[in-house]
Amino acid sequence: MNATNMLFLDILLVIALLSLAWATLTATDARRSVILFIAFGLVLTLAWARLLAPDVALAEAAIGAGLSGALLLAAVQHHPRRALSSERQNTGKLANEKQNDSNPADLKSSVAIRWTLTLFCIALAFVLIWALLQALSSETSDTLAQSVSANLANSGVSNPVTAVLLNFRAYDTLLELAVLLTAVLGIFALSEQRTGYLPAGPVFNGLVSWLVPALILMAGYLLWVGAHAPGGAFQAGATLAAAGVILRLAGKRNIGLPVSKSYLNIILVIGSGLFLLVGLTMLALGRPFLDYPPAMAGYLILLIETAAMISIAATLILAFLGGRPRNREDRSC
Amino acid sequence: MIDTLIWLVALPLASALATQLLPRYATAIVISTAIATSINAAALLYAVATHGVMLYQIGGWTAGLGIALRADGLSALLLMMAAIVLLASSIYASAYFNDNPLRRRFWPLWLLLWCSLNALLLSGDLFNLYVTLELLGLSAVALASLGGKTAALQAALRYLLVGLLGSMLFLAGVTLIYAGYGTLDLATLSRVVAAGPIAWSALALMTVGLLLKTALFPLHFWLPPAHGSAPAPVSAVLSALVVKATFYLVMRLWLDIFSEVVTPQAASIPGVLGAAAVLWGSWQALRAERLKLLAAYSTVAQLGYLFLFFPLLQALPAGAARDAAMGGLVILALTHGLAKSGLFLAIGIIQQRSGHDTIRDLDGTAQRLPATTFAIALSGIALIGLPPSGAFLGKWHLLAAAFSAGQWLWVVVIMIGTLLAAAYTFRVLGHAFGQQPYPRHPVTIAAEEWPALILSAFATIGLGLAGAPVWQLLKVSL
Amino acid sequence: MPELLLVCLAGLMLSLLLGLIRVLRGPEAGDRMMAAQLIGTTGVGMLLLLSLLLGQPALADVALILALLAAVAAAAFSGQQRETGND
Amino acid sequence: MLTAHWLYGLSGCLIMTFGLRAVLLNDSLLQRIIALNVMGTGVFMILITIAYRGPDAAPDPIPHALVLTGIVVAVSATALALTLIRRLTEEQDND
Repeated sequence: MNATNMLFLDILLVIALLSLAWATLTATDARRSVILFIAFGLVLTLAWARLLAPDVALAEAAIGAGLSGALLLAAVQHHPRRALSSERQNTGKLANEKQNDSNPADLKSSVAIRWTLTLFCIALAFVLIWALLQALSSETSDTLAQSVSANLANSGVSNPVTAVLLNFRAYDTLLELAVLLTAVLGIFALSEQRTGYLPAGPVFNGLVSWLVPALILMAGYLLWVGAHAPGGAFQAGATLAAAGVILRLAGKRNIGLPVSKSYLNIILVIGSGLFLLVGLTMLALGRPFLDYPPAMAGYLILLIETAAMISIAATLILAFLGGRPRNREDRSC
Repeated sequence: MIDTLIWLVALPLASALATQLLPRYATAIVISTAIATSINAAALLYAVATHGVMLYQIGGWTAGLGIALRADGLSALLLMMAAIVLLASSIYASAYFNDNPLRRRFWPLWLLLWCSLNALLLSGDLFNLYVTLELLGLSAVALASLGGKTAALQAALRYLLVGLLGSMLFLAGVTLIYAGYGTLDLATLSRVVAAGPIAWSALALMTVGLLLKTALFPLHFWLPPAHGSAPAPVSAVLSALVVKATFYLVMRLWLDIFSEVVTPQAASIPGVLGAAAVLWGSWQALRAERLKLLAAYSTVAQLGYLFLFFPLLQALPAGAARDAAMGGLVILALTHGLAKSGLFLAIGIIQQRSGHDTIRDLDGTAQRLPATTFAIALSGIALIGLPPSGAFLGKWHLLAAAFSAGQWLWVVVIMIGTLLAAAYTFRVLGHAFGQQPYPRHPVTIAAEEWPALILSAFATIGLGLAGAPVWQLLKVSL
Repeated sequence: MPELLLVCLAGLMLSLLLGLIRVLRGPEAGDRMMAAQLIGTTGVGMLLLLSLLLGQPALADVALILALLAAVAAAAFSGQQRETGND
Repeated sequence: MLTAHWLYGLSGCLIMTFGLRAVLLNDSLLQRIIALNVMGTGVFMILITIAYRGPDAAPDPIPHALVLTGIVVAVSATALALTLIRRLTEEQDND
């Protein structure tokens, strides 16, 4: 397709993104912000696709537009009134001892501070653009991308993004799974799951009956296809989590997660645990940490990704539940 | 031997998972992990001292394509301090949370925090540093909010927002670096980076992000409530280690990787902010009504001293004077880490025993808890910078550097800061000593009092009298 | 053949623009959510066309995920929470 | 330099600074969380723009992998923040 047509698409996407970002950030009402943010995520998916980043587009469609949106919507709907309450009001409620420190919430009310910060942001935008244009116009060496493709054959997969994520920079991904685990443990430490949803009506049940199997099927497909085409554990995990979220929205309580605490713990830990175990096994075999033997690499990556998908999906579902599952017997379904 | 580096990250992570799976054995797992990791850190320190810089290429890929872990004298010293503080705090926490139901939530997050600290100090890759920063930030927030009521949750939420904003600014800087230089590896970057808009704006973004997390004045507003309302062992680690980890990164960027890019004018900015932090933090500590807030404001001030070194190190030419000042900076940071964690642990005991930590009502603490009061006094000595504490050496070198660089302003700041520190320390001790009979057993709760005492004693006596190896180790640099 | 695809793409771009106007203007939350769904559906169409035009078969997968997950967001919007905590 | 670099690079910078401004100035906690997400998206857009090498060249996979990691980290942080907000409002209702 020729450049002019692409230019029209680019301009439309950029206008849509900028106006949606601005509207999301300046909305007076939190619920409106959330809806605009979801629309922003949808358009963003198109932009990633246009910039030839299908892996990122998949993740954005699953997480950015879908799950983050559901998380945020649940947050505004849970406390429609309080979610809007400003930090200023909250700080006023702070009944602990006198705070000696200057309170930034008070500072914010000052018009002068608002303008100073706005001018600072404008200046930052100019500096950023200046530096970025310098960087993009200078002939930066492409060595890293070249060495990725040079070593792709030894990585065990043929999708370069999966190779970077699960082989060349696998250590990042291991720590990222630890971040997910930290978040869910932090959520557990904070509270129990929020109240559930009303049992679904016939229309919703119809949606559930075809959407959930489709999501599970799609998750399996993404996991498998990730080795040689866009896809992988994260996209698959988010898709699987979406199935859980739908079930939860339809009023089901345990949405397929085990009730037993120890089984639940295993599911949460298995992603990072298996990853670490593979890494340490390599150490025991006299190889560097996470250095897979090339012949085994493909299988090991698939194994790690499967475990990671399970943990990611469970983590995201529990994040949507907003706390540790209750042990009480379920009477509603 | 060289596997030490990866085990410093892998072992706490593995134990975190194990404590989540086997909560019944959590304490045993944590204590044995703490001992093993401390031995590991000591082994690393020894290896760096004898063999020089340590490098570990994860996955066997060359750094750049893959991620490398690196340890030089600076990171090994900080890893060792982290290990000592965390070992002592783990023992303390096992008694502090004794049969509290929070315990099973606490241990996995605690070990994840340790894992992220070690990973940050060892990381040789800019994006990996971003991931470790996020891991550190989230685990710290989760721990700070543990079991807390409104005030603690409020503080934790602000801490989280500030932390996320800081990491995002850091990531923006990393993005510019990748756009401009096509690499994320720190060693490669330090070879190719050149003064220019890309390096300046990337450094500025990363620095602002890190200073937010390090709580340098005036970006410190979140620290006193967060450190003041967390459980005691968490406060100790937040004040002693978590802010130090991001400070370490600022050091690494300004004094090592971007040292060719930084101009004297730029280096005076952290200096001026540091001076303001020293004065403001000390003043607020003097006015604080609660011990924990006093300790938290004192952290703001002590971080200020560390930033005073930046303009001086920039002004001094490479050579003996600069090396001496560098050692002073590191020993000041180490002393503060040990002393402040000791102080927070001691405050935790007082809080648990008397149900409050209001300074005015401390009368008789010296009689009821003599060992704890002694720990507070020892850490006070280190915070003021009296001899023989490590902070005395640090401030000595700070003053020497200020004289030889001819930057007299800092001398005044150091003087005033020291006087204020003496004032707030003696204010606490003045209240703690009262006219009451002493008990027969000075140590009443061994598992909690010993860790506090040892940390403070180490800061005051250990580092002061045996600080010379620090200068030797710092000669091993990337 | 590419000409036909381009005409379709232009039509979808117009639809995206209209959806954008409605999502920005509201006025009710429901209007915005419906418009967001329009953007999502339009996006699915555009992704399929781009998949052909750019020669990127993977974009068809993206379209599929977008179609499935946009439904999740809509369900989250309409799902009603229990008032009390006794579930 | 390609037209797409100009367009998307500029938008990335602008979206990031829009987000930053809202993080600093917005009063609502929830909207600050959203603003952080928008800000992150701006940074991700810069990364994806850097990776783009024109319509016929394969893009650099490393920024794509970094963005994927970044998205997962962002959703974890968002989830934790939302739970904290919910817990805080519950706690305030009890007071």
